[in-house]
Amino acid sequence: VILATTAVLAACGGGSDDGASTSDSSADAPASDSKKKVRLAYVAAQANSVFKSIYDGVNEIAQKDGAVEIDRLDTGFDPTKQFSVMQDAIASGRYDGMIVVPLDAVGLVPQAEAAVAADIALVNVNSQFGDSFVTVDPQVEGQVGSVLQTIENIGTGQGELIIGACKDIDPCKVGWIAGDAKLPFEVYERKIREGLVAKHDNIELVTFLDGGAYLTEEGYKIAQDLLQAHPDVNVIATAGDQMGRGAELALKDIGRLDEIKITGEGSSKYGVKAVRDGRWYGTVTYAPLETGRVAADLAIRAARGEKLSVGVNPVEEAGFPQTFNQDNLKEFPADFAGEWDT
Amino acid sequence: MTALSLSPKKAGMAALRDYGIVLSCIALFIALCFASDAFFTQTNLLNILDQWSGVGIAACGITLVLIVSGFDLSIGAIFALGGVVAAKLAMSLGVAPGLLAGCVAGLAVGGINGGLVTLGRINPFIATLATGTMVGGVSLAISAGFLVTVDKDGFDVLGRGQLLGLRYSIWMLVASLVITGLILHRSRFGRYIYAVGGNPEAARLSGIRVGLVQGTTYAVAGLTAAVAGVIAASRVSTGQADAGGFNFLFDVYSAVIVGGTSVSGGEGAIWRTAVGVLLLAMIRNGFNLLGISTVYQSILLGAIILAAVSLDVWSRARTTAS
Amino acid sequence: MTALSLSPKKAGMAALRDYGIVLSCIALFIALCFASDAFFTQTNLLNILDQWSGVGIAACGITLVLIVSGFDLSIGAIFALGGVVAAKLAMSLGVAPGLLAGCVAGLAVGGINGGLVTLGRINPFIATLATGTMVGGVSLAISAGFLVTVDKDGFDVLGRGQLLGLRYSIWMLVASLVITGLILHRSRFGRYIYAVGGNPEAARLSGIRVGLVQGTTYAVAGLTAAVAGVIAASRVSTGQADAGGFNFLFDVYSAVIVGGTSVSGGEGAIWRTAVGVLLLAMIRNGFNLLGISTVYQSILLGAIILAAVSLDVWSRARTTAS
Amino acid sequence: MFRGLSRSGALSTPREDRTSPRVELRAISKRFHGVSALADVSLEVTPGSVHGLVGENGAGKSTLMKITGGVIRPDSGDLLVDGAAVSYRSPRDALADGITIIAQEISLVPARSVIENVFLGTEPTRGGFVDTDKLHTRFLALCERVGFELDPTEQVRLLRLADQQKVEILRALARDASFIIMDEPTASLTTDEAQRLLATVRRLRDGGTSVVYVSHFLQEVLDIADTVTVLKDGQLVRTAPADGESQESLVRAMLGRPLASAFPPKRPPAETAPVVLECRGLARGHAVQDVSLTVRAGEILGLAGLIGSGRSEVARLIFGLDRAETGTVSVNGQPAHIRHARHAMNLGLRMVPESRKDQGLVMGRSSVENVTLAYLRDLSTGPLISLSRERSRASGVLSDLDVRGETSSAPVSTLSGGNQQKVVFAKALFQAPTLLIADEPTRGVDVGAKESIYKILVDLAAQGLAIVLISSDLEEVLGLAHRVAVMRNGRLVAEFPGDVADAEVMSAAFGTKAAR
Ligand SMILES: Nc1ncnc2c1ncn2[C@@H]1O[C@H](COP(=O)(O)OP(=O)(O)OP(=O)(O)O)[C@@H](O)[C@H]1O
Ligand SMILES: Nc1ncnc2c1ncn2[C@@H]1O[C@H](COP(=O)(O)OP(=O)(O)OP(=O)(O)O)[C@@H](O)[C@H]1O
Ligand SMILES: [Mg+2]
Ligand SMILES: [Mg+2]
Repeated sequence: VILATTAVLAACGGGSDDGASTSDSSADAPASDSKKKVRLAYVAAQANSVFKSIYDGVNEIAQKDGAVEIDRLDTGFDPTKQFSVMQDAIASGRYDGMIVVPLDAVGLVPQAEAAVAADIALVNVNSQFGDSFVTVDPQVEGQVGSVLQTIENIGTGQGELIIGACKDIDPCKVGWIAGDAKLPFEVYERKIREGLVAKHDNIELVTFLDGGAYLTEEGYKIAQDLLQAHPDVNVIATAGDQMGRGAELALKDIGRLDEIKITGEGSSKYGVKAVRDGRWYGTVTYAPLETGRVAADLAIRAARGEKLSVGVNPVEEAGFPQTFNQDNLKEFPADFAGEWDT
Repeated sequence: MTALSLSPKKAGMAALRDYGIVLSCIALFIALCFASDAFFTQTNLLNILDQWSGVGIAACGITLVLIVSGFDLSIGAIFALGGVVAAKLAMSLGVAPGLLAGCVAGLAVGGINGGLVTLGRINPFIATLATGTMVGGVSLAISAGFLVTVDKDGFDVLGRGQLLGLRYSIWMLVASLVITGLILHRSRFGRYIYAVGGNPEAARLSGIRVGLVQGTTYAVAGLTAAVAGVIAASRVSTGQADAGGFNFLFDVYSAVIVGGTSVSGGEGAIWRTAVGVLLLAMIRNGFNLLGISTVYQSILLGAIILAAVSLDVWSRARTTAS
Repeated sequence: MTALSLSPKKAGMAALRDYGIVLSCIALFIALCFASDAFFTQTNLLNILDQWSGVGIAACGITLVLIVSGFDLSIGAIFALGGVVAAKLAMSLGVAPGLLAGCVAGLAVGGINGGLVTLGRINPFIATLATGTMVGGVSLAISAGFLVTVDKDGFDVLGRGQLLGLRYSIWMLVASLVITGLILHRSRFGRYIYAVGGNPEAARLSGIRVGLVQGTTYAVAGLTAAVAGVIAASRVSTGQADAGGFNFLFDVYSAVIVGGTSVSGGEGAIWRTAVGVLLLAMIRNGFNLLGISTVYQSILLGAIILAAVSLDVWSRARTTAS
Repeated sequence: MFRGLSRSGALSTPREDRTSPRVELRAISKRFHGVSALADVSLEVTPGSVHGLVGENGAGKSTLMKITGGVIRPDSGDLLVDGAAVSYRSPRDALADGITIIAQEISLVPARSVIENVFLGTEPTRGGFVDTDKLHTRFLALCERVGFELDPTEQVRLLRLADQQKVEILRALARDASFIIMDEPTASLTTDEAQRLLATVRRLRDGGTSVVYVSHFLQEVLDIADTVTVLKDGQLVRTAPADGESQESLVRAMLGRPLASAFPPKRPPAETAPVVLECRGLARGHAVQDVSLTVRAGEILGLAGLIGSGRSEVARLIFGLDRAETGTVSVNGQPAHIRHARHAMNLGLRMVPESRKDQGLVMGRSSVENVTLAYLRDLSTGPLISLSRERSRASGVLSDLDVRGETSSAPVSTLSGGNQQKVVFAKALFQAPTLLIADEPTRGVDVGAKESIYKILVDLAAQGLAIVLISSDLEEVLGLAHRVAVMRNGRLVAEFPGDVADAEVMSAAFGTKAAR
């Protein structure tokens, strides 16, 4: 794995300094002459802008390569549909590689295995195939790559933001707005987040509200109720920049935007700007573009015969810290503006 | 149902019959007053109305559809369409035309639904399932990136602005309730809706244009759903292809049916829908104010709905018997 | 509906009447054979059946519920419950008892639904909406929101094992269709279902236990939904509280209704449900094989459903009218 | 006077009308599933006249009238209104020409009030809203005119069949139509109400309205009609002036044969015959108060009374459809606690309910399935039904009652009204019961079929079946019953031997004279 990873690092040339190096490296990659045509399937929910940015990353590499075609297969947010989409895509025999955003960690494992068996270069992005939420490495035998932040990374990020936001506030009352607390990964993240926070006795988690649904609209409504029930909160922490934005609206309504700190997740364009403008404390960093680039690069090279099995954390890959907040702005490139729309 | 066409004696009886769900509502209200200090505050109550204005507005339209014994699965998609169209056109044509266009889009889809169900004689479930799916695709196509952010000022007035201390959204909700209420309980068209829903054959024999009546209710439902979507989009200055959807659909129907409007048609009332919306709104608000855990939320929600409705059923039974 | 109870001449007529949806199905099949080489391959066809076995099995139960003019919104939640219970108990009690328990859990919830609707006289929409919500909470409670992974070998046989070259899931699907088909079209109970759905009062006067008949159909629906959930859990050796849900609910009802079983009760047939499932399955499969873009997918999906059903409506009209 | 007994109705003279026909039907044909319901039927209705239409069940009367009223469309033939050819797409079009129809099968909006149903589609409005005050005044005026009494605010579904039929009639009259089709309007009315309706019809005619009057009560038709048309098997037999016709001539034209004497001879049971049913002090609300009665094997007990007197309610109590507040029922000497129709049926009780549409039949299913519905246990091997056995046994019973136009696997909804009634009867007689409660068993049934049903009842009684016969047709009660019990306002007010004079029964029913 070490070797492979370095190969990737080489391949994506530290990622953040654009894709130029990427294309070079894949150009003078061993089998450069064999510019075999490659057809990739990008299997994800289309109505989601994080997944769209990932696609943009994939597309960027494909364009540079020239000999790569991509089909976007939509799965909605329906795991069963994704199951059949994958199965059918495999059966169709059209694809050399497949980049998937799994909607169901374990439910899709059979299809992941089927893809491998049909020797399709399979890369999972954003979330994993398999029941371990703590490793970046591919969990399905023979899988080419896995590009994601583990729930450990995310949960830690969420925790650090809360801790940072509460720094020298005592007691610091925190209200949490979940996206959908029924989703397994949120459940796991919560464990990690609250584990971290528990170590700081100035912090008090006063309420945990579900139903943000990753929509600004819903986040707004929940924030309204949260502020009614707990007018004395110091921090509103959210599982997504969409809800963060909703919370901001709710605070604006009652003119308390400057009293109460907001944290989000995803380093969206809006979120990053809000942090830079000082309206939010921070947001957990995502790197969807980098995710797409790395995934595409792995899939393409594997499709052209390289033997790979790589796990990559795109945020590290891009050289970003785990969170983007008031206290670490400088550690990010000046032009870092977030990659997706809320 | 309509207390209006009843003699004093009957009105008394009806009142008693309809006691149930209102009672449940009041009971819950009192319970929440004690459970949380934050509940019975002006802000909170206004918040609730604001939050549920969209569901309430669409519920008015769906009430008509259900009474005429139709069904509309496309309102979730129409909700999204309304927002996306409004946002998109607000950017190109300007705010007012944009908002208007959003509503018109919904009206149009509703009209198509009506046409398919009446002229096409296609089962409403399928017809609206199909149009819903198609509309979803259209919203995606329009919004391309699935998110349309509007930076024109004035666009968010509808969703966030106030008039006499009340949000426009709330005024719209009140307006929808009053208008559909008058239509349903006072106008000829309302009577035709009940007649067509209760016994289409009888309606036809009485010279009522059954198809026209049904079709119109679908159009109204489409309009109300779109209005709800436009308000939502305006509130966050964003049109979004995945707004609304199942959850919206579910909230709307839950509200209407919990209120006591029958799915089998011919029976129902707007005030029932209003009560239904309030009931659900209070439950959810209560959960958030009390910060009840997800697990208990679902179990409690179910239990409360059952309790509320049983009371309704029970009181109705008591009055229709003897 | 039931071709089984028709005299030869009538059977011909019925065949003609029911031509429509079958024709649509065949047309689509042929179209797909030409459109994609991958379609008409053993693997792909078996894949389709495997993918849709869950929906198909639950659809059998829902067909009964609709014919008795009921409705069940809780099957999505029951699907999840079945999986979670099966997984949880498989770990503690062992594989076989686990799987069995999963199914029993569904049967139980279905029974409760039946009780609420018949004894409690609560509108089926609300009753099952409520139980669905509560069941969702229960599944969450059981699994604490985490995945319930089963490492006992043998657990995944049901979902992945084969018999005579066919997945068990497919065998289960066939079994459900045959059994419910026999019940509905050949057994006393089936007749009672049609009678109760068509005219409860007349059924009652004929000495039929109306409530019992209705209640039983809900129990069956609960069972079938749970079986589907258990198969799904077994396929991936994991129970998940967030499985099933709206999407499952939607697929099941789409299939049944597209098949041509009326939501207003008293009409319908199992073979119709089978055709409905096949139709949806082939459409989705076709999209995936041809890699059609989302926007066009949703629009096409809607269009095809409309076309298929219109043909059905049209051919039925042609035969009933003179 | 009670229906059926010859009426001294105002002698109707056909007025010399030279005016062109108000409505003319030319060579109308209609087929259902290839089965011919009407073949080349032509008909003229002159303004200001009453046109009688008679024929066997399934003769095509309703179909012809539905075509005239725009409810269904003919396959061929022309419909001329005031000399102009029209083709109606819906009743709405017909209404526009002043043509309205009282359908044979009552179709009202159950959950709405009487007044809403009556004025449905013709509501007066003020400022866009329905003018409820004007509605009330109009309603009262209308009831005044026709002589019906109805609570305008009552929900229609809470009304008894008879009252629902009144609402139907009022709805048609409320439209001030110039051409009214009445398809068996009095099928479930008692005589005095029927009389009031007939009076109204005469008034309408004299006011220049044309009325087509479809009925199986031939005397009624002869009384009211100026012209009578006879249909048989979808074909026109003849159209002739009413005063040239007699019941006998009409019957012969309808059946193609003369009718034997209406009622078979009575064969009262032996004094020693065992008591099959005994009720003591049955009571339920106002509907039924302290009703006690006994029926012996082989006895036909007639239950007479005005509409709403509680007869059906008594039947429902005995059959376990409603729970009696007090009172006991014993069957064959054994006290029986009947809580469900199933219990009643296990004890050998059967019932022909009052309303075939609401209580009798599952309209969407075949007549065979309807007939066997309650007996599937005996027709199945294991859980599965033996279809061949079912079909043969059911067809047997159906043909005994010669259900005409019977395509035994088509939905019963496609049978003619009378044939539907026969199917209900077949359902009750499928297995020889020990007690039969027949509530309005011959409603909407043609004379020929009535004859056969009477014969069946008498034969069954002769074989030792106990029968409770509820009927608003007193002639029927007197003609068949061995004993006649009379109900008034939920109480059993009198009991007479079978040969009682109708006047006595009437006065008991009306309470004009203390009975007994
Ligand atoms: N909708 C229908 N579908 C199929 N057949 C029908 C339909 N309506 C009527 N028929 C058939 O047409 C024939 C005439 O029916 P119609 O109701 O006109 O008889 P009718 O003279 O009114 O009899 P009744 O005196 O019993 O009312 C019958 O054989 C009946 O079965
Ligand atoms: N469905 C009902 N709802 C309310 N009251 C009813 C109902 N049916 C009957 N009643 C009441 O019970 C009393 C008896 O009605 P019932 O129908 O038994 O009389 P009946 O002699 O059978 O009249 P009909 O000849 O109309 O059947 C009536 O006074 C009526 O008010
Ligand atoms: Mg008739
Ligand atoms: Mg009666």
